[in-house]
Amino acid sequence: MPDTIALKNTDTGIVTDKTLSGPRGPKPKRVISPRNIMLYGTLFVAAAYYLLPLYVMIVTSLKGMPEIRLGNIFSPPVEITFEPWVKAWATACTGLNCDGLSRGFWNSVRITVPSVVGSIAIASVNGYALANWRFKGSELFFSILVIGAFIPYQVMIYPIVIVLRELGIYGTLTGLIIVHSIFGMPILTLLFRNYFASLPQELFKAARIDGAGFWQIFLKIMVPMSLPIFVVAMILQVTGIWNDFLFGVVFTRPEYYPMTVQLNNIVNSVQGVKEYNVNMAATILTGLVPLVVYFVSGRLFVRGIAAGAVKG
Amino acid sequence: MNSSVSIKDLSLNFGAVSVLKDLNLEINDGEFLVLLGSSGCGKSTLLNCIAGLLDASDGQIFIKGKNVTWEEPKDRGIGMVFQSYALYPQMTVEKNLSFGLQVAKIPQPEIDKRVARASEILQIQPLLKRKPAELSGGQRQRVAIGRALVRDVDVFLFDEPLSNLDAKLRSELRVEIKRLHQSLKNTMIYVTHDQIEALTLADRIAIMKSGIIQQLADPTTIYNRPRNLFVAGFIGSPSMNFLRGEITKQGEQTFFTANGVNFSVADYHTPEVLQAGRKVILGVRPEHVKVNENLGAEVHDATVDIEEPMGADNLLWLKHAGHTMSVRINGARRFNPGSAVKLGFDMSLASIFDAETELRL
Amino acid sequence: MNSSVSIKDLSLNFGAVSVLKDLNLEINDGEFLVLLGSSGCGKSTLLNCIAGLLDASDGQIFIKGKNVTWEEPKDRGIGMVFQSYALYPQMTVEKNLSFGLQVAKIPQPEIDKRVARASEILQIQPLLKRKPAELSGGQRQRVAIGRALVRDVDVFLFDEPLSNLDAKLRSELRVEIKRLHQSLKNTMIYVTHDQIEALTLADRIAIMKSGIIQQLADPTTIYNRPRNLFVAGFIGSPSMNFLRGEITKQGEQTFFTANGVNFSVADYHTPEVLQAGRKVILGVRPEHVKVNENLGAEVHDATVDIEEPMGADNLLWLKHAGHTMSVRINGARRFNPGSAVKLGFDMSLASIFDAETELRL
Amino acid sequence: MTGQAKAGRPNQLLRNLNSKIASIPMILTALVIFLGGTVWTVFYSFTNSKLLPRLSFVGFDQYKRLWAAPRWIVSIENLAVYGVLSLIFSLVIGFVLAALMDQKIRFENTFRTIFLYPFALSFIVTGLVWQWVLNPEFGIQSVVRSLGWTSFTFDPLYTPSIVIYGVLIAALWQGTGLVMCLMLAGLRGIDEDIWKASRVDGIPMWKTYLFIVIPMMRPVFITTLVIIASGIVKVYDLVVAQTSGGPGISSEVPAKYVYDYMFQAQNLGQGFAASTMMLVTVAIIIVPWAYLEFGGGRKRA
Amino acid sequence: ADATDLEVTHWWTSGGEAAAVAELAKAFDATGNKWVDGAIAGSGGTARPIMISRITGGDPMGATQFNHGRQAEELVQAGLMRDLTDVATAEHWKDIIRPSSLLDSCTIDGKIYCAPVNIHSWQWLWLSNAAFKKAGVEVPKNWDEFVAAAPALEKAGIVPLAVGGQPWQAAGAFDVLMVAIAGKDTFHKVFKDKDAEAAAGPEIAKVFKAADDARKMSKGSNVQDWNQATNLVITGKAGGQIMGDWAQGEFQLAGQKAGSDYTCLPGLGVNEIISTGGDAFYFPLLKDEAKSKAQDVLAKTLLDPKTQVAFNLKKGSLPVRGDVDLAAANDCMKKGLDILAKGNVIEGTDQLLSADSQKQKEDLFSEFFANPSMTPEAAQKRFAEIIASAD
Ligand SMILES: Nc1ncnc2c1ncn2[C@@H]1O[C@H](COP(=O)(O)OP(=O)(O)OP(=O)(O)O)[C@@H](O)[C@H]1O
Ligand SMILES: Nc1ncnc2c1ncn2[C@@H]1O[C@H](COP(=O)(O)OP(=O)(O)OP(=O)(O)O)[C@@H](O)[C@H]1O
Ligand SMILES: [Mg+2]
Ligand SMILES: [Mg+2]
Repeated sequence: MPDTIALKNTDTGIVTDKTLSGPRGPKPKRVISPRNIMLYGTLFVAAAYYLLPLYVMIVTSLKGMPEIRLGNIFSPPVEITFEPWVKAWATACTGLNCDGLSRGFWNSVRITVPSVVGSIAIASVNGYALANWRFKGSELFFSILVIGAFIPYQVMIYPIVIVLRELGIYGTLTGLIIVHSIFGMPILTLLFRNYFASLPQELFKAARIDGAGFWQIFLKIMVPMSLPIFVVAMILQVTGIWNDFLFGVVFTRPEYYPMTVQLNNIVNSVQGVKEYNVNMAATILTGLVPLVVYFVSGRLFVRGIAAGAVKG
Repeated sequence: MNSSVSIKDLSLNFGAVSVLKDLNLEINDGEFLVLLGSSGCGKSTLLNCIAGLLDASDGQIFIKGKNVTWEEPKDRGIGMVFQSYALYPQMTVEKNLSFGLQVAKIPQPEIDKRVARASEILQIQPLLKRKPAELSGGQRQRVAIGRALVRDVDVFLFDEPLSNLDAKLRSELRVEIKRLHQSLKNTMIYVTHDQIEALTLADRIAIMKSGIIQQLADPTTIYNRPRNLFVAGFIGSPSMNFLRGEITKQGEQTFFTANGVNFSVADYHTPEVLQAGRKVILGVRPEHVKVNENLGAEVHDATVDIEEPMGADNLLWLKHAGHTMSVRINGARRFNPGSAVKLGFDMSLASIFDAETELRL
Repeated sequence: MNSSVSIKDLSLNFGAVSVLKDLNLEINDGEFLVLLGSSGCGKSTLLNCIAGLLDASDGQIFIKGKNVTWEEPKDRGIGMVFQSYALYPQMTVEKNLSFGLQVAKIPQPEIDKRVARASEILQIQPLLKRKPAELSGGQRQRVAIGRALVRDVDVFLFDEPLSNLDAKLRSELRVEIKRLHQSLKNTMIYVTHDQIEALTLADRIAIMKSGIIQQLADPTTIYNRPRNLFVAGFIGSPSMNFLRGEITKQGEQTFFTANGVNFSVADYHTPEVLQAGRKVILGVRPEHVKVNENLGAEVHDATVDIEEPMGADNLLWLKHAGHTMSVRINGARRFNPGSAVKLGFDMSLASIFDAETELRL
Repeated sequence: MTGQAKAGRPNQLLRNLNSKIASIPMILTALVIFLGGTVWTVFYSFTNSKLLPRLSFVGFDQYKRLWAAPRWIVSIENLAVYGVLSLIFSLVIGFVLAALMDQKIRFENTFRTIFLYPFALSFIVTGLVWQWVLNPEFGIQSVVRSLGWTSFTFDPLYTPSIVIYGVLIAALWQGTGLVMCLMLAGLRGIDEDIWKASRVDGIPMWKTYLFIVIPMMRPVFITTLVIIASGIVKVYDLVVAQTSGGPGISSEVPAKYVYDYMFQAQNLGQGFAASTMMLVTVAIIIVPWAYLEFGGGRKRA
Repeated sequence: ADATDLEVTHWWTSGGEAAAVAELAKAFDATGNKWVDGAIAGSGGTARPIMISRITGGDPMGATQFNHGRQAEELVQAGLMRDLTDVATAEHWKDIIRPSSLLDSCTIDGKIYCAPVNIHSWQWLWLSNAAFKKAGVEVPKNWDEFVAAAPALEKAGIVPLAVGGQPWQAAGAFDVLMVAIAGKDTFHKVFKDKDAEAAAGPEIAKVFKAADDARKMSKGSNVQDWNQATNLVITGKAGGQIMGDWAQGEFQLAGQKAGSDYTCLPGLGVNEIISTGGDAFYFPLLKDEAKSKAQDVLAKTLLDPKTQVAFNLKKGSLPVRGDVDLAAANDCMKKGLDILAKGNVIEGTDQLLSADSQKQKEDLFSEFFANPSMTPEAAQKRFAEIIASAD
């Protein structure tokens, strides 16, 4: 083991006899510097803007109607009540059905899970084919797809109604899953294509030399390497599909109506005065699933975005 | 020797860009062929064509006498090692080695045997259970070689396998690859832009420029008898010194004259081709210039511009008759910048090129 | 000479990890100091501390006698050149050079003068209107140097400026940097992990390992008198050959004995410190092993394992008494693998290290 | 020899077959839905289809009527105002937040989550929430008034001239988090050395951002622009939930016009004509961009 | 009979409406079948596209509500709807449905395609007695008095006229003003004969003048839904509201009594004429035999006297058959029944105009009501243009 003390004396030259005066060590940092005040000041103001509506929702959902009518929306509840939550979840009425959001919740799950899985499966395979197995015209189809991302959904409703009718799957869950897959395809395919293109090409070449085919390379090599982008896709689709109202209501029958439709019904079925507290509770309940997904995997989201969206 | 890989009139275009042009190459069985060239000259492209990872625009490729031009990579009997290692990151080393064999549905005992053999040869047995992320660069590259090894193929393709390693590891693995070739005796095609690798590893070197092979020969020939100016300048570090001038005759004697200074070319290995009046370029390697010692008959004056001690060697940059000239001398001999020295040239080891065709005379 | 940069008891921690430990360093005015060490040893960290880009955890930094420990980078009188060039990609070369000056509100005529001077020195006048993307790697690095140049500072800091270039360009730019130093005579601190760069450029080399300077000396000393085993192994390519053994006395004569073979150490430069029984490591550089020629008194038998011809030199890997030994000989001398040869050692240039402290004896 | 090689050349259609098979969903979607649907829409915009599509052509009548309709003009104006402002503000706010987040701050994760969570909510929810917050009777206005400033007026949703800004506030609340994420990813991708170089050069932080970093983030800005722009053209749910296009028609947007005329007014032809105009707008925006990014990009590389 | 599930879609989700639907469901369930409720909230504008998509998409419901009139015309022409002529004949709908124009609206090419369930009239002004008391003025007896009382109301901090933000409310209010002020003939000229000249004429100019008054009086309503606007009247925050008789359900639900708590003025107290729009049920063509049978049962049930009474009492609308006993009806309903009996009826605009023209009209009036800078003259000009191109 080299001897540090010896090193200092023999090798680093003679330390001149300057006294160790003046600044030494780390530059002292004031916690309350103008820079920090600006920085955190701005951040806190921004955070307040983003949190305000959430605060309003939560506070209001915990108040009783009389309190809402009297006080302002920002004042905290004097008397906390969970009645609105119970009502929103279980007893709010739409027409003759008085089971609140609960029915819609399971429908949403039944719609979201297969749609997310289906759309991600299709888009990831597409992205993979576009990044690694280009064929004549593949870029053209892709361009059409990307431009398709700009087309307002309303424009496409009618043609899709016709297509689904011709396929005989209008009003079925399958039909809705297909619709979600179609509209998720442009942006997801773009993400996956960029991500797979950013993976080292040599890996793909190595696998081909090893004799792996299209699907083997995809399933055994590419997919296991792509957690971040799958997380991004998952988050985007879960939020997108869970929050969807238009397709859920246009392309299914009432027994499959998702939670958002129930939410719309509760919010828009005004019985006398608007029951703001119930509406807020219903709103929070509806947004809960995507919110939880965000809180749980937000960090991966940023990483995945960096990997899939920014590298062009 | 019969040819192991044979490439006939191979062309490859990316859209309008022609990367390889009517390339012909015969590689003997068991030969270690190095493709050497600067970045972007088409080395990887050629290798990928041989591997079947790129479709040739025209021409044919034969491996072991079989036309494989349209075969899938896996059916060509080749193994390939990449610069970036290209190990499957989520698989253990063992799985990396056996993946291709499992895909090919080779029975497990056979797979185990091959993996065991490869890992023994490459001494990676202790690493088998690790994942690539847990390996050092050198270990990764060893695993990558192992992956080619287990495929039990006739031809190994290496695409700059050592470029990502630091100098020390690079020289170590270079020796190992050489040793591997000596024991396996497979055909190996090795792409690099590092001339040291090329010179030390190759049986023959193919020097490429813009998709065309400039010279194909063994390392000694390439170093000592470069076919043209490009090859001469490309090989050797520091580069060969080039002096632009012409051949003159003074009485019986033939000289190379540049900037009014005469150099006798009597010792040149083919003095007969040097007609007077011909514009030529004289090339002398730094180690063939003598300083103050063993000067020979002809002596020139020069001053030291810069000295670059490199340990075992010492590199001098001399100013001499308007040129800058690099000279390699023993590391123990030191000169101060600005000091005056005497120069001698070993003309028997020099090269003279036609100034126009740039071909060696 | 008075010191230009002086570092006192510098420590730096990243959280719990201590990267630099009580480091002291005096750099003389006009000196070219190279910080050499393997990846992750703290070279860049040290350079960033000097530049003021990292806050020291403890200790002081003086530049030109002024305590700059708490100064902003721009006020330290330093210019810095980065491995990745760090050119501002959207600005022309000219703008890259002048932007910092404009921000500092230096009058335009002065800016023009400085830019003109820097671009003349670096010969980048024709590039002034281009953007970095339109430049080659070497040109980019030249612009990056220019950006430091225009700042008209006392101390230049280089962080592996040539690592991203290919071998040929690297050796060209190396010479240019050397020339630049010779003409400017500024203090330069240069980080690299390439020993050739260190040996050729440095007035003094500081070899670092894990944040501690192992040896600080001129290149010749470092090469010939490495202070410890680490330095000895780190410098030189291929590495110094190490043999582990002990000192024995047979009558009057002192030997180094390894695997039962005796080597006479009578020629060692300080034979008096070699007490019998001491466990030591003998280090011999490849070029100090003689093969078949100039063998000296003591002759050993060996066989050629591998030959690596490198043009000017030829590298042999020999098997000798259970060791593998690398030997560098003239490129013209060739051996076939397997052939038997005779070896001699030049013990006067060898190094002997204590096996325990690993310090040179 | 060459002939033999040609003979051995396998059928080009079968090459890469798996890839083609795997791309069938994409090809079908691109061709049948996006391309087919578009062509179909444009085609029927020249008919006077009412509740059901029918082939009775009326030339450009639908377009004439469209451009004579005050509501359509208002929609276009709104989209322009909303689009330009939301592009500018999203980019500015997103970038500023990202730049702040990039200062090695404490609680980065918390702040990021706070800025990003609205993105998890649907436009319907966003619209409702902001409708409440901006409601003059019990929202911000009433709160400020109750604090003593009785003349304070802030009721964008009930003032036709500024209602679109009320929508904008909600849209920014929902979308800037994502922009911030994209920008943050872009900032993190900037070479550390650039920052060091600019510090050594003594360039102040804001100048470094403005003159060096932002120009370097071109690809990120383009990605972001595409994402924001595609959202802008489609804006519908938010308006429906927040204002229903009101007061009057002052916050109408084209997508809502399309929907309302196709389904409520049962005038498919009119809806299709409006759709077609939207598609044309999209094309005008996107085609030059795509050309610059992809067409020009090949040559650049 | 076997129990058959029949899905019925409608947009009756407000309190009174939902209670009324429950009556229909109860009656249908009593026949041994099952009413599967498919309520879609958010008025016809939201619900209708969904219903139409499902019918055209090949996944039709068992029955669906439309406003009777021309909304389903094309669906019928496309052969997607079920012909109810047999049921109608068996049940003698021709004889019992009153006014007969209701059944005419269901008749296309001589076949009957829908079952009307109620009569809704638009022409009502609902006034809050409490609000006027607070303002210290008499409860007005007609529109002019109401306009005159507006300043007093405003002074008391009461919005004189509640108008919700939904476009159809503004358009409907205008139609009401037109009947009241310009009279039945002008109304017919404009909407039935699509006489653009009349629409641009002085009679209609008077109507626009009145609409301008209404606009001024409605400032500060700041509500979206019609029943929120009604609620303003119920709670005395607004003086009055022009709204159809369905508003009655809200008053009832709030426990208010006609006459003492609120006052209703049919025809705005000026011109006692009411329109006879309303709701009807349509039955998409189904492949399933059992369901088709259940459709017939439902159609029959809807017009059953008992159902009619129960339903319309809750809904606040008038029954479509003249032969039922509405002893339980309140003051306002009785006023309506009176007018109906006198035959002072007109057709609703839904029956006269296409949805397209209606929508254009809605766009115009919602803009007019929201935008004070739009002059009545300019609005009338655009109104005339719409009428000129209307179908
Ligand atoms: N997919 C491609 N499309 C278009 N041009 C390409 C493509 N791949 C390579 N090229 C071009 O072909 C030429 C040869 O590339 P190649 O990769 O074979 O060079 P190389 O000799 O391997 O260089 P390096 O030493 O940098 O690896 C280059 O000029 C490159 O720009
Ligand atoms: N920001 C940081 N946070 C934590 N550890 C760091 C940070 N930067 C560097 N390190 C650690 O400090 C040590 C020294 O890093 P440094 O960059 O100085 O090495 P180096 O000698 O320049 O290596 P290289 O040759 O690879 O550039 C490394 O072990 C590295 O992991
Ligand atoms: Mg290559
Ligand atoms: Mg470093």
